[in-house]
Amino acid sequence: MAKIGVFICHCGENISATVDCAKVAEVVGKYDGVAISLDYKYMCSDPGQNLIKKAIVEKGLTGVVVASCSPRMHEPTFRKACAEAGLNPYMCEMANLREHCSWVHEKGEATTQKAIDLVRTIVEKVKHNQSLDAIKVPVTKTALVIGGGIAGIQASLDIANSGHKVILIEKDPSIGGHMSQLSETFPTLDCSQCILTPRMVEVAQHPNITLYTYAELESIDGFIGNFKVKIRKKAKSIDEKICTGCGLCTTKCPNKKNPSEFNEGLGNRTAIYVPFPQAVPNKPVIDKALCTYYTKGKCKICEKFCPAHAIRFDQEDEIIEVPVGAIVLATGFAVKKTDFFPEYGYGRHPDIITGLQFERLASASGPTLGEIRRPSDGKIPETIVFVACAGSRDEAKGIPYCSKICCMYTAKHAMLYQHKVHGGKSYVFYMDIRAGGKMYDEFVRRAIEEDGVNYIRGRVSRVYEKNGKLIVKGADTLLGAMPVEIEADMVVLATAGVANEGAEELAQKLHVSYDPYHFFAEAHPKLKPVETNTAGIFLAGACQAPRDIPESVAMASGAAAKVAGLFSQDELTREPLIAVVNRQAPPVFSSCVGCFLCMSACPYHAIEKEEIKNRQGEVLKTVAKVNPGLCQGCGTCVAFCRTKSIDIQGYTHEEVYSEVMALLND
Amino acid sequence: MSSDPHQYVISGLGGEVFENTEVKVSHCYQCGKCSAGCPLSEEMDYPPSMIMRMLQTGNPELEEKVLRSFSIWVCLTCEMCYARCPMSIDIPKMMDFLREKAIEEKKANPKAKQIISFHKSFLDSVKYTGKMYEIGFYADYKTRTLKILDDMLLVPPMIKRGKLSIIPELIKDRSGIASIFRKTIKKNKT
Amino acid sequence: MAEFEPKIVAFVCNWCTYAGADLTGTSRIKYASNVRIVRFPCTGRIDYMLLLKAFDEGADGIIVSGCHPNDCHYTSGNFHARRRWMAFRSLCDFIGIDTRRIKFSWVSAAEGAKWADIVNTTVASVRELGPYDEYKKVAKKPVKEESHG
Amino acid sequence: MTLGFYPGCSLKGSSREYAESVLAVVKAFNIQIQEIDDWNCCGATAAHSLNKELSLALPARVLSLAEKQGLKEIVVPCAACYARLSMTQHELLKNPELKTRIAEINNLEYNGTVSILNVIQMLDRYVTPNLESRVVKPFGHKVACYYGCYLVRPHEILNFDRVEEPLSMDTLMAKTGATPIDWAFKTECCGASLSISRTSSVGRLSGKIVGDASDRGAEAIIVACPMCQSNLDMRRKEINSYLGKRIDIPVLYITQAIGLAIGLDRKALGLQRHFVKVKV
Ligand SMILES: Cc1cc2nc3c(=O)[nH]c(=O)nc-3n(C[C@H](O)[C@H](O)[C@H](O)COP(=O)(O)OP(=O)(O)OC[C@H]3O[C@@H](n4cnc5c(N)ncnc54)[C@H](O)[C@@H]3O)c2cc1C
Ligand SMILES: Cc1cc2nc3c(=O)[nH]c(=O)nc-3n(C[C@H](O)[C@H](O)[C@H](O)COP(=O)(O)OP(=O)(O)OC[C@H]3O[C@@H](n4cnc5c(N)ncnc54)[C@H](O)[C@@H]3O)c2cc1C
Ligand code: SF4
Ligand code: SF4
Ligand code: SF4
Ligand code: SF4
Ligand code: SF4
Ligand code: SF4
Ligand code: SF4
Ligand code: SF4
Repeated sequence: MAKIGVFICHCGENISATVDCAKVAEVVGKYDGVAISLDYKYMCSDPGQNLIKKAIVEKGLTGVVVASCSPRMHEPTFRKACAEAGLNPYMCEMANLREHCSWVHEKGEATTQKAIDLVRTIVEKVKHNQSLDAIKVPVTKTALVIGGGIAGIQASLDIANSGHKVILIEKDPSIGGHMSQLSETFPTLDCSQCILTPRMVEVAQHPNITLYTYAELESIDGFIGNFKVKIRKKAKSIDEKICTGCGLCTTKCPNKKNPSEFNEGLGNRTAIYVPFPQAVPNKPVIDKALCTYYTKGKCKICEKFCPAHAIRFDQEDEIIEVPVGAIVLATGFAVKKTDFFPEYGYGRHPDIITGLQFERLASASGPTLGEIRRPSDGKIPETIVFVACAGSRDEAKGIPYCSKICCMYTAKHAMLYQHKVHGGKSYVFYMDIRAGGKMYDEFVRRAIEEDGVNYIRGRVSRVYEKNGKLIVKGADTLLGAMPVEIEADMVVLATAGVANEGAEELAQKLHVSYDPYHFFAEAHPKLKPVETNTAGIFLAGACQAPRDIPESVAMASGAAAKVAGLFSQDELTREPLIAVVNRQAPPVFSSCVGCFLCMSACPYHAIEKEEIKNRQGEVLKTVAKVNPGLCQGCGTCVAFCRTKSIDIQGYTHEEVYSEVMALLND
Repeated sequence: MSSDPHQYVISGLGGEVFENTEVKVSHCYQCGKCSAGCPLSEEMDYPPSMIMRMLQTGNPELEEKVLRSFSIWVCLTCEMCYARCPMSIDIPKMMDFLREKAIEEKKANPKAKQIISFHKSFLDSVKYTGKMYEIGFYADYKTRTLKILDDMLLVPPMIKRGKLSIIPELIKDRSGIASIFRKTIKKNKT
Repeated sequence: MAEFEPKIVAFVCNWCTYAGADLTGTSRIKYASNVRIVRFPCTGRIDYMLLLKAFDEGADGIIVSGCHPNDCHYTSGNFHARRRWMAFRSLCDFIGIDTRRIKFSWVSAAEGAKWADIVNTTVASVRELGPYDEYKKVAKKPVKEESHG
Repeated sequence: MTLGFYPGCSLKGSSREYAESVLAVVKAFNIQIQEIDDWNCCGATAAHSLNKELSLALPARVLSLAEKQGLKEIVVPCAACYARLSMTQHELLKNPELKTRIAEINNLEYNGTVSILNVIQMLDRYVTPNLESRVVKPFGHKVACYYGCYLVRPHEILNFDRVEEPLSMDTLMAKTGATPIDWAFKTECCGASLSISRTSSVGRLSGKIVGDASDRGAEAIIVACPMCQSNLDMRRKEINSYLGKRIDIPVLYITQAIGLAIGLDRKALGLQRHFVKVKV
């Protein structure tokens, strides 16, 4: 027999001004199963809470209803009080007499009646409530960071410095990401590699970080605190442990004419290569797709010259399985190439390049040692044109968003050009200048005012080559859309920043949502910018949207703080308001018929198949099973189940039906 | 009526453009790519992106200027602007509508007289023969514009090369064609 | 004669509409007292048989309200709710339930005024329709039994 | 199968050599071809400049007649007609109401069963497979393939070749032994529809085209549109005066060039009708 205690709060006068609290207590006190019903001025105050605790102990209450403000305000307060008095906290519920009644209706009979109805409803619900225990799951205190750009590096270091283990995987032979390709960085013009390489080395040497380069995520299982990931370490064809990084192999390899990814095709590399001099780790890999031995069966020159005998042609991909508790996604972005632009010649002209290629030209470690020389003939361009928003903000090309970083790096490029080529003429065609950051607009103004870069507001319609010049056709929209034609020596397109190829598949593998442009989606655009909708998986850097370095680093530290917060607990406690599939005595075992409609409905992939077996191990029945680590308690599955076999704790069928019946019948 | 040139209502002519062509003038963000690529923009009083901007304001005075502009008549509907517009704005379709409207409201730019005469002579030829009968059409155009001498030097060599037929090739179903014209374009007397 | 006071039951989600209705209160916006709110984690949880149950128990009108299409706390629960509502509505039409008595809407946590407005307009329109006595005629008990099973 | 043929007005008048060369090539490759009976003018720029319904009704009549004649495929050598017919087909199939209205105006039903080919598509389908083996006198010249506006735009509807720097004509010409050059004005407008009413514009627009072709060493300009041909050929006086020099690169229809390569008679291809003497 239920013994429910009902506690009506006046909330000063907030409730009692329009609701006759004493009457509510009196009427409700007469209901079946109500052992005590009283009203009080401030239920949430210490004396108020003590009233409840005392009643629990003295009357042996099986349930408590506090009728006061919204449960969104004080539910934790009262549940805690109940627990302190020995009552299961989930046997305590609140009726919302303030926000949903006294504050929104006039004083009168009807309002008091509504209050009575609301309390009665919750009393009926509590009668059907069950004791629940908070769910505890253990936490594996190792984080997986995917992607070794500046975001991944920063996140790894922050997590490692907070005392936790990190596994960092990077698909390329070296970490560093796009930042390692940059020349100088806005808005301060400090050398990119100079500030990045110390961090890269720190990663390699940090005792808490295990670095796997040339490695990718193979598969993932599990849930927050308890993921199991498989990592594919692609064969590098060298034994990293004995390779000394002397680099002899890379100088001897005869297969030299392969466009270097690091130099964005503006230089070549060998088949066995280290992507750039400061690479971490500074050990080569053999590109199997290019190596003559792998493609044609002959060569092995590298093997012959390697003083350490480190070459391993028979090395195979390795799969490593590790448990991790949290994941930081930091796979970065890509930029559109020049072949994306029909109106600029489908990428066929060597002197029409991307911003990233310009970075390589301007970089001291680049193919021209930092001199701005055009790719076709090595001449120093006397006139250079920068085209902003190339492909971005272009619905027709399928990229309606602003790529965010290009206004700034274009100003930087024009500035670098002016610094390096004295007397050179530079033009920037732009639509808007988006320089919303600390010292950003000042930076752009400097390019215009001090370095004499000509900014023209208008979009370039066409670029074509004629007599060794690139004819750039634009219009000056600030002069009545007057046509402008510039004969340039080189054209730099600030091409759109886009999601990586394969980002969608990676997101699906991880059950992380992504936006229409395949950037990973944050859980809330403002309040949860580094979380994903999947608990335990966080985002950092440009994999979420185009981002500059300061933002990528800030996000990375944010994600690291979230991971550290998670790892500060040995066990995770979660509200038990999750779904369960019922169990019954054999031969039925469960009323679940195994249709798995629930499985397809669950947004969190929390429903699994479970085989019920007899002692011989024969499968008697396959039913649905909710993974308590993944279930978020939305209840979608409940509405889908035709046999009513799956139910959600805290909002069970019994509970809600009794609420509805109580509401409408007095 | 407000004379603020920036009053932003897509009613007025911009609204009419939308109803007739589905072109939304508000979608133009004034990048100027159309004007930059338009082969005729140099000859226009307002380049295509300016026409878009004028329609965006919803200002009746500017709308009047659009209808009376020469631009809408020099546009060759070459579709270059449409092909390159990042917002896929079908300017040529809009131009067709504006021309039709300018004629209807008798606002066609005086400088466009020749162009309109050309179109009309062309259509008259089609109306009477079902096809474009070049000599008849030339003659008609010349009398409309009184540009008797222009191009006349081309005629003898054309005849010599067999490029002009003296006798029109008539369509059999002339009444059918006539009826199409009756049901579409109203009799025009320019 | 006193005006007919319809009984309205509102099924709302915890994250958006329930919080929105809280905001109505915090903002002290007044509305008709005919409505009784039942809280769910998500509109995706709402089993439409519950609506029939509510009519069966004497409700004259129902409001179902949750997060706006892309704001669902659980990513897609409200989409499922919407989709099942389409199917359910045709079922209602088929068995003769008056779907004008069911109001489906979106109210976010920030739309306190909208909640008041929805309640008021629903009360007014159901009042116009009158008490839902015919339900008793169309309701076949099996529906009720199954729903409760 | 019989290929339908819609010559359009120009091919019956000022550009009859285009028709002659198309028919000569078609005949040389044994393609069955049949002119659409009692066809009418497509209305060209004039119709859509002045009246939308008229601009749809005229092409729709042509398409209806082709259907009535049982044709499944028609070749439309004039690029402008090709664009008008294709646009009409697109608009009417997209909008059933409009289709009904136009059928009413024309008093002719239209179902949209005829597929419309431009001359290059026709050549690609029926000539290219055997072209190389038929070449007897390779067209050994540097050529500038000029596509103009109407072959490629609007790309969404015509969906033919690449929208900028198309290649199909270049590929075809290479098969005749020619060397297509890379140049900048493949799809710039020549100003055809202002040819008569605003000759000054045409001198400038076409002048840039001919000028660029000449600067890059083209020995012939290859076209697939009578308007382009007339403009670049017959308006050479204005073009030369705009450029301030005399350029005598001939302008050939692609079918004329192919005809020459497979050894057809120059007269049968109508080369004598050109203003700029064809010396290639
Ligand atoms: C031309 C240009 C100039 C710029 N200039 C500046 C500047 O001056 N100042 C500034 O602040 N910002 C600048 N930026 C922006 C800057 O490059 C980015 O902010 C920064 O690189 C983002 O870092 P990230 O780590 O998020 O991504 P990335 O640098 O893209 O790094 C991602 C890493 O993840 C790896 N990866 C990808 N997918 C996988 C996978 N599936 N598995 C494992 N690893 C994977 C990649 O190989 C890469 O190493 C510029 C950008 C460009 C294009
Ligand atoms: C008109 C306007 C509209 C905006 N709209 C949006 C929007 O739509 N979306 C969006 O994302 N952002 C918007 N923002 C920006 C948003 O307001 C800020 O991003 C956000 O408020 C920053 O939060 P904060 O905590 O850093 O600073 P604040 O909100 O300024 O909070 C700082 C707090 O610190 C307290 N404080 C200050 N000094 C001291 C001290 N010495 N000791 C103790 N306490 C102190 C202050 O009293 C204050 O409570 C808008 C801003 C403005 C001005
Ligand atoms: S030569 Fe041998 S030791 Fe030296 S870098 Fe190459 S693989 Fe390593
Ligand atoms: S075996 Fe391959 S990697 Fe080694 S030297 Fe030869 S081509 Fe280069
Ligand atoms: S950041 Fe600037 S250049 Fe880049 S897309 Fe945005 S507005 Fe265009
Ligand atoms: S100061 Fe404010 S309004 Fe001005 S450009 Fe910057 S963000 Fe925009
Ligand atoms: S719980 Fe229900 S929906 Fe899920 S498989 Fe079992 S019967 Fe089907
Ligand atoms: S309650 Fe929601 S999250 Fe949990 S199993 Fe059901 S559908 Fe999935
Ligand atoms: S190209 Fe398009 S968006 Fe740009 S100005 Fe022209 S019409 Fe407007
Ligand atoms: S269609 Fe008209 S406005 Fe557009 S580019 Fe051609 S001539 Fe210019």
